[in-house]
Amino acid sequence: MDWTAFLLSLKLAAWTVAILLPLGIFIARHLAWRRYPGKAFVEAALALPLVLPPTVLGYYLLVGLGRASPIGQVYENIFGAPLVFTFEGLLIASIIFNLPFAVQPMQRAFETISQEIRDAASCCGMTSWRKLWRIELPLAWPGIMTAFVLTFAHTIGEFGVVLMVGGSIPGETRTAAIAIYDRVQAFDNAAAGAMSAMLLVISLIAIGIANLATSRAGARRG
Amino acid sequence: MDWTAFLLSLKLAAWTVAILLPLGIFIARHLAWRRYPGKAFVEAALALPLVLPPTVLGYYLLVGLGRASPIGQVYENIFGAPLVFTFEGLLIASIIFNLPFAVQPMQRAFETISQEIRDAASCCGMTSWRKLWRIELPLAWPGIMTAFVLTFAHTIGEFGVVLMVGGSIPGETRTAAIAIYDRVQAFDNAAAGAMSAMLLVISLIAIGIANLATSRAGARRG
Amino acid sequence: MADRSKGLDVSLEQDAPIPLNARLRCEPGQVLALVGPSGSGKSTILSAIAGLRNIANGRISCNGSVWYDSAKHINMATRLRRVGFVFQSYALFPHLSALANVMEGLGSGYRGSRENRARELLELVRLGGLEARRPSELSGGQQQRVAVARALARDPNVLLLDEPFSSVDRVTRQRLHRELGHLRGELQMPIVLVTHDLEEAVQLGDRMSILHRGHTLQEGAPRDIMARPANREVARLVDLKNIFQARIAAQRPGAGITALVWGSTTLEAGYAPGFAAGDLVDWVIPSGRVILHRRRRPSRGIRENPVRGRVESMVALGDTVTVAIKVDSLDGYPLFMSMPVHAAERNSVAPGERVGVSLIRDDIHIMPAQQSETRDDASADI
Amino acid sequence: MADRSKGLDVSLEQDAPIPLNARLRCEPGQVLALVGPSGSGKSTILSAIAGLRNIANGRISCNGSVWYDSAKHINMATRLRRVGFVFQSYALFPHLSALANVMEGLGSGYRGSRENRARELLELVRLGGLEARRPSELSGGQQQRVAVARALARDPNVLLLDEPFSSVDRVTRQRLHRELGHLRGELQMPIVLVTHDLEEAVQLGDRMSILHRGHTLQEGAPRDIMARPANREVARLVDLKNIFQARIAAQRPGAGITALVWGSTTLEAGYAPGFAAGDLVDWVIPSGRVILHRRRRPSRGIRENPVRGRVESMVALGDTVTVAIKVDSLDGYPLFMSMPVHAAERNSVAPGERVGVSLIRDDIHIMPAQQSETRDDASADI
Repeated sequence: MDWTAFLLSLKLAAWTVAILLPLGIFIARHLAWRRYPGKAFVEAALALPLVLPPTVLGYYLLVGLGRASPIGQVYENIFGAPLVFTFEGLLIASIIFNLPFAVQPMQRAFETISQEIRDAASCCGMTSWRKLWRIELPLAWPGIMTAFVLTFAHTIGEFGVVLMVGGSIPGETRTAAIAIYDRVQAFDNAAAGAMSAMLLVISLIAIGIANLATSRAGARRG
Repeated sequence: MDWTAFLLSLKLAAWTVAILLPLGIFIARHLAWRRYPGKAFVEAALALPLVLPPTVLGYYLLVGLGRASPIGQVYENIFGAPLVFTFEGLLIASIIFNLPFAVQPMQRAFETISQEIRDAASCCGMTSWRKLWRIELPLAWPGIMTAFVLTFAHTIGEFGVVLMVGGSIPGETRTAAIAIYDRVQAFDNAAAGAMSAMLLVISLIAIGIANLATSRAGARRG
Repeated sequence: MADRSKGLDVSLEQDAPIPLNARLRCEPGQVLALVGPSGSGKSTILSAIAGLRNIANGRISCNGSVWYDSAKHINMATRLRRVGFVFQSYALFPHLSALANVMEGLGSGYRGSRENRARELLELVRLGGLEARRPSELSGGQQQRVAVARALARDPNVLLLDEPFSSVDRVTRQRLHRELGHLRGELQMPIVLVTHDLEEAVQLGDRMSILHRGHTLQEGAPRDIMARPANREVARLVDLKNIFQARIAAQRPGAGITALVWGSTTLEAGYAPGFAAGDLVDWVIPSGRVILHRRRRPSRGIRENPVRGRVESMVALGDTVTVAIKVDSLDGYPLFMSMPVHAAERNSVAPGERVGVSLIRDDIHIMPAQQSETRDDASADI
Repeated sequence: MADRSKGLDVSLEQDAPIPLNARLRCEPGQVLALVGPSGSGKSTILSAIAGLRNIANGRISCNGSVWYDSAKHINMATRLRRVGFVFQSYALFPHLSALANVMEGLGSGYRGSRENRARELLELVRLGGLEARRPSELSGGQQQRVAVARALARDPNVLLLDEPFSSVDRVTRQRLHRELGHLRGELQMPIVLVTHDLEEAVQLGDRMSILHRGHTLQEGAPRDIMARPANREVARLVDLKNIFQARIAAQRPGAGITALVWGSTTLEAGYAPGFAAGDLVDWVIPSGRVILHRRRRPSRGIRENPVRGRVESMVALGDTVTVAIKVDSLDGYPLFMSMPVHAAERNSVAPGERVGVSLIRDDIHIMPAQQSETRDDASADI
């Protein structure tokens, strides 16, 4: 059992969720309630990581963040170290490929909050900020919860992109999902089995929480 | 550019879609319109491949279909060859991990066909079969189209599961997504770039078709 | 007596999920209006007749053929029952043209003859020229006509209409009411109309069945039910305003009179058998049968049940004004009287004025007293 | 004249997305009913008053303060306008109790005093005891009351009601109508009520504004509008049945009479200035002002505009019967007369019978002729 890899996965998932959730709420509200030309295009771009092969996404991130790229050079000039094959590079990749997993459930949730409810909140004299905390977030809670667990579970499990962008550097970029592959390649089925079981349990818990949130929401609306 | 890998990806995607689409329609209609205890459990099980890390899914498929497993042994006794590290094994894995991508959009689409519409079809004297062809499939068409392109795109791009279950045997199990990884590992960025561009285009087309289908459906209902 | 083998016979009973205890009969060519508040089980009954939903216990037969019999485990499939069903939302197939929608109702026969018949049906509902339009390109009223044409395409044994006028505006609704009136003359089948709108039921129904919480409370000719409701609950459902309690003072069958004590007044009503002096009863009178005593000259009705009081409020609606009168001898609910606006003006009826009215004897209808569940409902909902 | 600085003044104009050309005024303590078919822009106007939606050109002011002025680029935020808005769907916050819903309307002040005030308001709408319930645990009528209490919690400058009675059944609706009647006596603010239900508007509105396709067609007291509609379109919208065309025969201002040629009959109407002999006009008469000639004895009205015809059909509803009369001298639409059921019975009015009626002179209302767009509408929808 590779505890270092497992803890690294948890750390990556925690950071991804911490950054992606507020960002996702902002984008999801925007997509749920605004109409403008080109919105379909934005939605399609957001959905791209869902259908793009992980190795393709990984390849472009490698090229886009690599030492030869403008972003990679700026980063290296400031921090004195390259972005790819580091935890920071992995985090950026993780945020990008998780965007649709975070945004889509929240967008669906915000879409269920009717215009009339939001108008009623305005007529109650609420500021945008109070509306967000008192009305929108509580009502979108099931979707936010689903986004949270999906993002968390998906980050822990992502394999292709992580392998491409991060390589498999122990303690830095070798996550649990990659460690499983390594162990299988090394015919260490016992270790691979233990880690697979661990991740399976996490996935089951994630699905359980997501379903619970959804069915609670259904019951309240019922 | 590894044309063999690319053609293999297309072949895998075509077979997956051909088997999964009818199966998915059956499951999706069932989930959309029936209520029974334990339905939430079935839905959760179906969604599992969405959150399960590809390497974990791959590991369990490897164990479940491997030469030591009952399924693997039965298969080897009948066909004289093992199931894992073959195209057939890959196909089974592909169908399993694509189930949610095929079922969920179709389920959403069938859910939009109201009970009254289906009752009206019964009152028109239609048999179940005629109802399916004349009413249900035409009305669920956008969702079926979305399921089709998502499954196709996802099969072409899948990396982790394929690598675990299929290995990377040229002409048999080395798909385009895996070939990209191989090329990057071999520092053959030109080949990796060309294949990435190819898969990117396929993904964009897939998203375009899915969006078109969805917006057409919206317009018709508008 | 009508031929019992013709027409529709329904009896349904169950406890859950929706409690039901309903019995209906509808002759060919007759419109039976099923009336009740929402949640009273009207649509459930219609679905059961069509075979779209099964009820625990019951029997449904039409034109001598048994469609459903829980005791004998008979349950004919919907498509074999040949029912014409017009759904509340019309439930047109959104991807098909008006013509194709009607053609689906004609089954799977030879295409050319189906198309001709569908065109005829669309002509019948006056939609000629709009055959190629999709449902989304038709107005609400037009969609409803397509739904009717599609239902008739089945050459149905029974026509079921589930609140078919509820989704159109009032002007269109009146036009569609007239259309249905014309159409039904040509249809020799039982027609069951579900509605929560009493006016509609009275206007369109040959018979009316009052449903409440799944129970048939009363069935009969609409005007009969409105003049002689079975109990306080029916009276309330048919929107009678004057529902009061009283005690039987005396029974005088010889004179054709039942005397009532109402507050401190004694009223004479048409003889109502089955009650004894001292019984507590409910009684009603339509607000149109409370007749104003004219100021200047005595009128024919003045000697019947004179009551005096003060005008509490007046609500004019169209040409009719409804006057609420606080009766002198009575605490509590006012007595309502409706009259033409010009008559109220001519007789200077105005809020605060004192008036005398007569309650027409034969229009006082006496019912067994019902401990008013109604009142509890009301306060629960308030 | 009312103080112009008090009350609500609205004028709105735009071409797209929804064409609007509306002008409203509502005094404090007054109920202005905005009536029109669906799609006439009623709800849009309400949203504009609340500041939830912006209209291209217009001005909205309330109690002397300008809320919106497109010319001066003034647009006060919704939360600063202090409007009480009762939405059609009530729009209660589903995750909060009735009490918490009302408290949200009270702003973000000290919790204890807000809670006390919210309890008072729930008492006011008679929901004491149900404070802890979620909206989903309340009936439709109760939800509506919570919405009213929440709207009043703002201590609003104006109360906006968007079809507040459309989602409850008829019995509950009547009860809520009475409640609103009681409540408004205590509210010294302008109240704008949007409804597509004419009866509701007449019953609850002090003034009524008729909207059609975004245009204010007429504004005035409900009974005035119903007796003297501005044109054929308004007449149709307020559900007058007797709308006819005629030609001015002569103007006799001295006698107070305008004579009309209608078919082959000449009618005398109350003097209508502004028309010349020969002009084509539309005219209406309420069906209640068509008076039956009694069989046995002549009545007071008999000399006014006698018309003879044959009863075509009769529709009884409650205590009133509407009789359609095919007029002898006229092709086309029948003349409608409404009368109490007992009067029809007493005078043996029945389908096929010949009757004589009088059209009360002063109730004939003459309007400029309108090339009936209406008729085209109708055929398009049929």
